[in-house]
Amino acid sequence: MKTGFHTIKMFGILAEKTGQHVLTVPLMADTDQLTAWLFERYPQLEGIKFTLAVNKQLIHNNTPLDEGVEVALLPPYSGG
Amino acid sequence: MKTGFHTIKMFGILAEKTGQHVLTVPLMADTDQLTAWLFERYPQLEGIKFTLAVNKQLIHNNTPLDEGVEVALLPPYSGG
Amino acid sequence: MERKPKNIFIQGAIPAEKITESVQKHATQTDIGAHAIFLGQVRADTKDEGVVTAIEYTAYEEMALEKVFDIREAVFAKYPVTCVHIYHSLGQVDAGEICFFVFTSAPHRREAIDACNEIVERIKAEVPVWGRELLGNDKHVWKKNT
Amino acid sequence: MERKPKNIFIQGAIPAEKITESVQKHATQTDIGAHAIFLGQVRADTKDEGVVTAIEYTAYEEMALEKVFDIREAVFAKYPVTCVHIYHSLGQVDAGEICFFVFTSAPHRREAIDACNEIVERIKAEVPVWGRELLGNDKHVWKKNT
Repeated sequence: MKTGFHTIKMFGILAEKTGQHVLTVPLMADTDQLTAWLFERYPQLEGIKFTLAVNKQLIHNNTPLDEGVEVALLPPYSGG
Repeated sequence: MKTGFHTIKMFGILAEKTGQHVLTVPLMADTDQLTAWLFERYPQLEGIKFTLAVNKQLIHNNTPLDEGVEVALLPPYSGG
Repeated sequence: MERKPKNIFIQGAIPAEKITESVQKHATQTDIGAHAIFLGQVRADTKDEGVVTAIEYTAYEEMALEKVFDIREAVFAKYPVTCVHIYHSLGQVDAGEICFFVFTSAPHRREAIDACNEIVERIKAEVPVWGRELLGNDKHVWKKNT
Repeated sequence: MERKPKNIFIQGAIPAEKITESVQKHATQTDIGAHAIFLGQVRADTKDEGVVTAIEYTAYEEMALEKVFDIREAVFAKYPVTCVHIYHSLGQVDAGEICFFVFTSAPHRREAIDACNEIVERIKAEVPVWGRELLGNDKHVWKKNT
């Protein structure tokens, strides 16, 4: 069984809705488990579009989470 | 029979080859007659590409020349 | 080429003087025949809740700089450009001020222009930056790119 | 709109300061979201007879200004642009200096960029201006546009 924590960065409207820029969450097996956990704690995230990045790489499918990886929740970009 | 003169402006390599920026030439019936006259006086124009403008409009076919029109000989543009 | 991503972020508006300075720095590179420049300026758009007075930019900086580095490398591989310079604001930029500056130089115009366009499009689509449009009445909306 | 063509010609090199000044003048127009800028810089090309040290520009000025006026009108009719500014050098411009400056502003980037490109292409193709490339040894060649 895994121990430890993940650090999750939140940006843009996600940081605003949760009131958090950085979350410390219990160690999760994979990104699906992480997002389920987030939606449970922060129902206000429901309906907001975002993508996950693991170690600054965008992921599009469920991805295992090792301890120490950097997970970020990214709403649609609006730079420029 | 026509009397008077035309004023012909020359630019770029044409002005250089003829040593003239402005030529005064006898009145000509049309642009074909004018170019024939020019090639006779300035054989150094032979082989140099140019277009004629009459009153600042490019012409692509033989065009009658009235007294007072402004004729210009324009080598290929190289602005920018 | 150095692997370390260059910083592109500037706190607040990009000073307009930076544009002339950037051009002047390239006067000694006499193989350059063309510069293409794109500037993004904050628009005072009218929203349902008010008029935009400023945009407040935030970014996932480390990822953004890595992404811009990849875009730069791809552009240098694809186009025979001499120089590429990219700047983006963070924090507050008022309406009428410059928030985004892309500058490309090349021997010929086609490469400079195409490279500049591609950088602008890719940065808007691929770099994690967010704009919060302030409406001057404590309200805001999140900017959406089109 | 005034029918009288605006002068686009500047004697000698276009000062790089003009670029920043042009941008600053548009800071009050808060419907603008994008500026596109093209700059032509004189290249020190190597020719058979020597290296280009400068270009000396001449023009059929009256016709050139009429032609640029037509191009401006066509661009305003085709693209929803806010502003268009065009400058071209006459006389001598040294290698590394700016000889051509096109500046377009629009609410959105696509229009500003497309309008700028179209103006650059049309001016090179349709405006009677000639460049004589000086080779620094009393020799010269006539510039050819590609």
